[in-house]
Amino acid sequence: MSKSNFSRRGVLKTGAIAGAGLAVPTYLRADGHAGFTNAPQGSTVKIGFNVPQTGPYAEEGLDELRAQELAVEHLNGMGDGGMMNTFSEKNLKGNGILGKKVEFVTGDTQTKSDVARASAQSMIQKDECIMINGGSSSGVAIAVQGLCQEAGVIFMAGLTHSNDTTGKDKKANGFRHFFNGYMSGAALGPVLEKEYGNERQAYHLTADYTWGWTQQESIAASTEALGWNTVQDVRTPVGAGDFSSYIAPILNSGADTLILNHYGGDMVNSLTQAIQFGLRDKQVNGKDFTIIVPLYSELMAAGAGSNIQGVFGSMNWNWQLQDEGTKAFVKSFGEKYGFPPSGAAHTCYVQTLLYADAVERAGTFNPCGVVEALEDFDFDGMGNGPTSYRGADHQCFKDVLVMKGTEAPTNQFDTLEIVEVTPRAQVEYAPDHPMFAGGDLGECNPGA
Amino acid sequence: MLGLNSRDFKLFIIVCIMALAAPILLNPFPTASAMGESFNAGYPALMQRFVIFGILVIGFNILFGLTGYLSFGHAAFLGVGSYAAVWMFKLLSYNVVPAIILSVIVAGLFSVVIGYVSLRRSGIYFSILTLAFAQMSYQLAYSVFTPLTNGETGLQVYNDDPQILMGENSPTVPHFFGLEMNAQSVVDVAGWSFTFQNGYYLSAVFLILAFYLSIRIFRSPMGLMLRAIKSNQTRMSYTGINTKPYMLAAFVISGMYAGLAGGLLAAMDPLTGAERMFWTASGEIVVMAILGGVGTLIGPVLGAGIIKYLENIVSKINDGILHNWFAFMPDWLDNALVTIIHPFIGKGWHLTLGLLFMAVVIFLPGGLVQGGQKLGGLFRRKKTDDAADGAKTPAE
Amino acid sequence: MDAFILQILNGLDKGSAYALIALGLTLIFGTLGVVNFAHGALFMIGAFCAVTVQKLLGLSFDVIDPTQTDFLGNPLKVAIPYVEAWFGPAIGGAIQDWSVPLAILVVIPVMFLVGWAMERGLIKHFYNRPHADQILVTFGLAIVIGEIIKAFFGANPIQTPAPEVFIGTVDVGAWLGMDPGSVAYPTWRMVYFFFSAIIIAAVFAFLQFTTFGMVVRAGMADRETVGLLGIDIDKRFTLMFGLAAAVAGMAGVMYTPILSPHYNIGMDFLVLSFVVVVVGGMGSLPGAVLAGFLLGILQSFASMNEVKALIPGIDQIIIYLVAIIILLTRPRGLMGRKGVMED
Amino acid sequence: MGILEVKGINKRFGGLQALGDVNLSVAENTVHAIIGPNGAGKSTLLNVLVGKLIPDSGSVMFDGQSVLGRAPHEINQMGISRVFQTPEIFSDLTVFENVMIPCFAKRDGAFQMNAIGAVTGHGDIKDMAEAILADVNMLDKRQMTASSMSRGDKRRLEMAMCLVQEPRLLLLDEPTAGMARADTNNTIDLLKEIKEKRDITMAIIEHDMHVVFSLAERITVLAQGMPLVEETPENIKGHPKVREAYLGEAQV
Repeated sequence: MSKSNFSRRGVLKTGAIAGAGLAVPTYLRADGHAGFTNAPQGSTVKIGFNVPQTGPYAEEGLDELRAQELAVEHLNGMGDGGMMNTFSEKNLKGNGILGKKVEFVTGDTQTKSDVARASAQSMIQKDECIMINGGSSSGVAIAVQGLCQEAGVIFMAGLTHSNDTTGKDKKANGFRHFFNGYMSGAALGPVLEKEYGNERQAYHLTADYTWGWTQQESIAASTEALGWNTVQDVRTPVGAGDFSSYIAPILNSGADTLILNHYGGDMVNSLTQAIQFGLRDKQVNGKDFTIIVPLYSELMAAGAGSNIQGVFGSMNWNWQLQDEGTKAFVKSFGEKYGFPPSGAAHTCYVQTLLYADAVERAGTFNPCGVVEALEDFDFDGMGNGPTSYRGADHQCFKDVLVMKGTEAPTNQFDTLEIVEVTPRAQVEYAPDHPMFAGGDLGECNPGA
Repeated sequence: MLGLNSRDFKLFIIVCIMALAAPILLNPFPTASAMGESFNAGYPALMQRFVIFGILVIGFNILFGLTGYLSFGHAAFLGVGSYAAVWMFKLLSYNVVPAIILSVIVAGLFSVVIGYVSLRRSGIYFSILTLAFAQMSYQLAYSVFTPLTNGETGLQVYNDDPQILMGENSPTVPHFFGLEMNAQSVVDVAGWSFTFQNGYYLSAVFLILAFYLSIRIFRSPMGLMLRAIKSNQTRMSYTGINTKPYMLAAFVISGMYAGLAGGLLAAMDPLTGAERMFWTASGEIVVMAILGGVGTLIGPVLGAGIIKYLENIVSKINDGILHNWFAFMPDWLDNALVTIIHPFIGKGWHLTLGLLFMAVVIFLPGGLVQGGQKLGGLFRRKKTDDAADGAKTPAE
Repeated sequence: MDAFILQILNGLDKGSAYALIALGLTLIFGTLGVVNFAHGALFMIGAFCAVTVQKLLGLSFDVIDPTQTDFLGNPLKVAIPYVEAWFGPAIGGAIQDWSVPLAILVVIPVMFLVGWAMERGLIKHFYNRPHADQILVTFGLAIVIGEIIKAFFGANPIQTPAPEVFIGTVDVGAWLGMDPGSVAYPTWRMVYFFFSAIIIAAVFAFLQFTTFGMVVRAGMADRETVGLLGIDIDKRFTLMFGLAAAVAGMAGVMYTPILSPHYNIGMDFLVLSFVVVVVGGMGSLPGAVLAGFLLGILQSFASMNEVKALIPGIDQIIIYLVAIIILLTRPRGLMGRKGVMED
Repeated sequence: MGILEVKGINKRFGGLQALGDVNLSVAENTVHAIIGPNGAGKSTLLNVLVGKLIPDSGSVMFDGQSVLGRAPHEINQMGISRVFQTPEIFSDLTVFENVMIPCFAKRDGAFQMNAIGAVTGHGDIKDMAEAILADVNMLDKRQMTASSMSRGDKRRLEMAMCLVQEPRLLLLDEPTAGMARADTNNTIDLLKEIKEKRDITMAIIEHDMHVVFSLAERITVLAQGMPLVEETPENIKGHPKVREAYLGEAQV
């Protein structure tokens, strides 16, 4: 029996003979034809949007989905074109990708690695997708990234903030536009120093899994560099709900700063509860007690309500930025859906355009061509200022936003304000930085 | 035939045909048609899940169906099986044979320990004990045991793993003595295209073996003993039978089935995460068993198939696809239909699932097998005398 | 010492949440013999009653303010809640501020109705079915309820703050004669604890001192005999279901300021509350309360750094570990009766 | 020396003395009845004999071996079978399956891993089961589900399940409780027939004096947990102590 890995069905249509219920099977090797998995046939190309639609990050996933649908509209020449007009590359003409109309399929990751992989497999095997985009957790991103590497399709990660995604778990077929824990730490450092000085006693509450650990490590490193002391790092179970028994010990620990390495619902709950315990009304070591949430998202901010007022954190991007790219994106997203896009939505939108552009520049859908086109690619006009995709680890380097909860919100979207745009140079690191070491990008895999 | 009576043999042959011809049977619609794009399930990843979860639930049914002991922590065995298999890939090579063997053994040992402790209690107390063990395994695997499980990221094979048996030319994907799991042949017939994948067929062979073994167990003296335990434990002990070893044997066999399923999952896709052991995963197994028909032979396979179908197919249908289907209708009707169906598809697939559970439990207490029998009964009413012969063989 | 007291307070607080849910679950199980996996969903419906009240009180009309612009550069629509327009900003604001306590008034009739409908429409048909069927059908119902809530309110947690006066802490340390400020505990959590204690006491008093309660207790002990006495036990049991639903709902409302509600909150509580019920002993009301507080306090202590340093990860598994130990040493939980749910 | 020797059994439940210094000797191949008013401790004694309860003190010897501390199934394997007040059978199984299980227990002992070969493949078991069903005239009902039978048939089935193991001692816990007179007489006949056909010792706990006097060769009367008298049926009738114990209880 001849065999082929993830072979392409479309190319095999040649010698099919339908007999009386039984056909003479025709085996063909796919390799000789397209040379890579799911090479688009005919006039369309299909991409897969794999986002959480149920489970704790469902809202974020749905926002990603909205942005991705918008991106597809823009690529196909509908709508106002959004960021395609401000993008520094001008290869995208609104006629799809390489002249092929873009179609998409959607899947539900449930924020579970197994399910996400099943969904991605279905996109690759059944729907013949050439690229998978999206996701809202590092565990899922790493799981799907590994799968795409094996299958030979491109993975454009959505919201994933763990250092590991482009650190020890990096893969040649995977790309991350989103920033990471290290960058959050590096960006927050100077602002925290300016606001809170050099002598702080920091108490960390950390979600007890890999993302939490890498972020905690990054933030501790950058705050300790300022002269802060890490009093304690307490790991909390994911989805604990009630964090009171972790918060109570902080009161008399001598700490004057609480750093919450939590995300999503955990962060909403732990922050709310910390404030209920009166932490922010306290004075310790002659300083006002303060709380920091290193990774922010709009949805978390909305969930935490007034509790985030004055709390510092960092973001990959925010709709309040005033550059042309941001304005164009916010306009087309806002007009279509009636509210501003979230950071997760932005990343997924940009990733879709970046992929399309890379294909145009490479002149092929072959993943290896795309990888080559994206590696060390510099671009601008996508809302983050001058940005580049580093070839060594497939991490995007760009400015990072330091945010603060708005003290006096004027409307329901006015939850966070931009405190500082930390320049890219400040958050860069070497690919073999200890926090990212141990991985192996490997070779790009075109599959079939 | 094969030590089975004729009814069982027929059923076994049906399962064999279903398993071996699944790539064709599950692709009833032309590939490019709207129906095919939405409803065809004959792609390897999903078919693998059908049969692997089928194995898992067949094993679960040996415990729950025969003895009535409801384990609410069965996913833990699936999880440890997967971890064991991936560790074999990391330490030895990508050959699936040692991986599957070890996963069955490890899950077996694990179930000996959990079973020994949990079986000291019965009823809901037993269920809660198994649940507690599984939840502890999950929580620890997610956090404290990260060096062993790689935590949230999931255990996977890295290029710098020892893989001591890995030769120069060994495949870098799971394989059966060189036969790569993800290698496949595609056959195109007119508008249809059928994918035959090695990995699927390996799983299917295991399903057939697992199914065969489960028939033999059901029909064996041990199966009889287990059903007797379910029926009346008191009489059992006053008949001079020690129920504990029988229960433990059933528990361990069932745990090993789960381990096999876990090993196969890892063999098909060499990554495993802690959430495989979460209580909802255990709950899903229970639901599959009850949906299909507890204590029946074929029910578990049906139940597993339906849940996985919903999870993978219904969750992917979105409004765009709906509009596509109804494109031939007038716009207002199209929109109205899409509005009605919208809550039940895509992100709403859980709603469909919940309603389906309720409907089955309310109307078909014996699961889908009972539904099938009722339906069959309608057609076969004339041949009542025929049925008298076999009707007394319980647990079809 | 102060850390110790704080953890005891935390444990009592957590425990009162567990106990309240477990109480309702046991009430249903004890009276109707039904294992209700949708009980967590009842808790969630209660929590979303608070959200709904908050949203209703926040219902607003838009006034276009040309001096400001929204995020797209259009004139800003300022939303003015009707209550503020009707009663003036001060009173209107206060009403909105008190939306969680106000929701208690709404939740009782609503939950009675929900409980009644659930019992009459679904549970009634499952009295004589195996427990596995009851579990599955109520589990299915829980999923359906969760999905409906998600369709209306989304998956994101929704902030439902307590009234302004309850924000902040009370100085428990000063009460105990310690240094002021050494043990400060959030006011709302104290409120929650006392609220739970009152509800638990009320349920027990109701069962102990009213004729209705006596009949129900007798029915819990021996349903057939009570039925033979010509008492329509079914009607009373339906009411008990409503009562259990109301207890779960009130627990849900009052918990919202502590835990922002989301559609899956019921499932999060479900497994835990089942462990609590079983550890307490199936069908035993005092057992459920006792186990709730016991597990709450143990969990709080297990979360202390000193304990975690000794046994890493103990806070993640303590509940289950304790459950295993108790079930192995006391076959029917702390206060369970023989023969209940053992087959 | 009887086949069953009970010496000095004491059992307290909390403050209640359920059994106080009970001595009992059951001779081989006899029918021995244990009677007594409600609450006399008959059931407690029976539960001690089958290993369900452990007495606070005393000894129970069966054929020279102690049964105390053994699990019920071990005691059964020693040769003691028990018939319950309400027949304990496997209601979900067929009659034939019901009797096959004790056949397996007889042949294979307390546990035998027989997970592969079909039940129907064990010819000897099948023969054994058929023989006993023929014995109790139930061969025609072999395919019926046990739960669908009449109470009398259930009793007969339970008896058959016990007898197939060829126990040396059969304990009967009120075998005619709740039965109509006709059924009771049938049961008496069945027991008599069993007694005639094989070497078996029976210990019967019974309320119904008609049954007791139809069957028993020796009778022990228990009252308030203590053995009052042990006598032959003839001597029990009109025994003053027994009258006293039963005053207002039942017609002796």
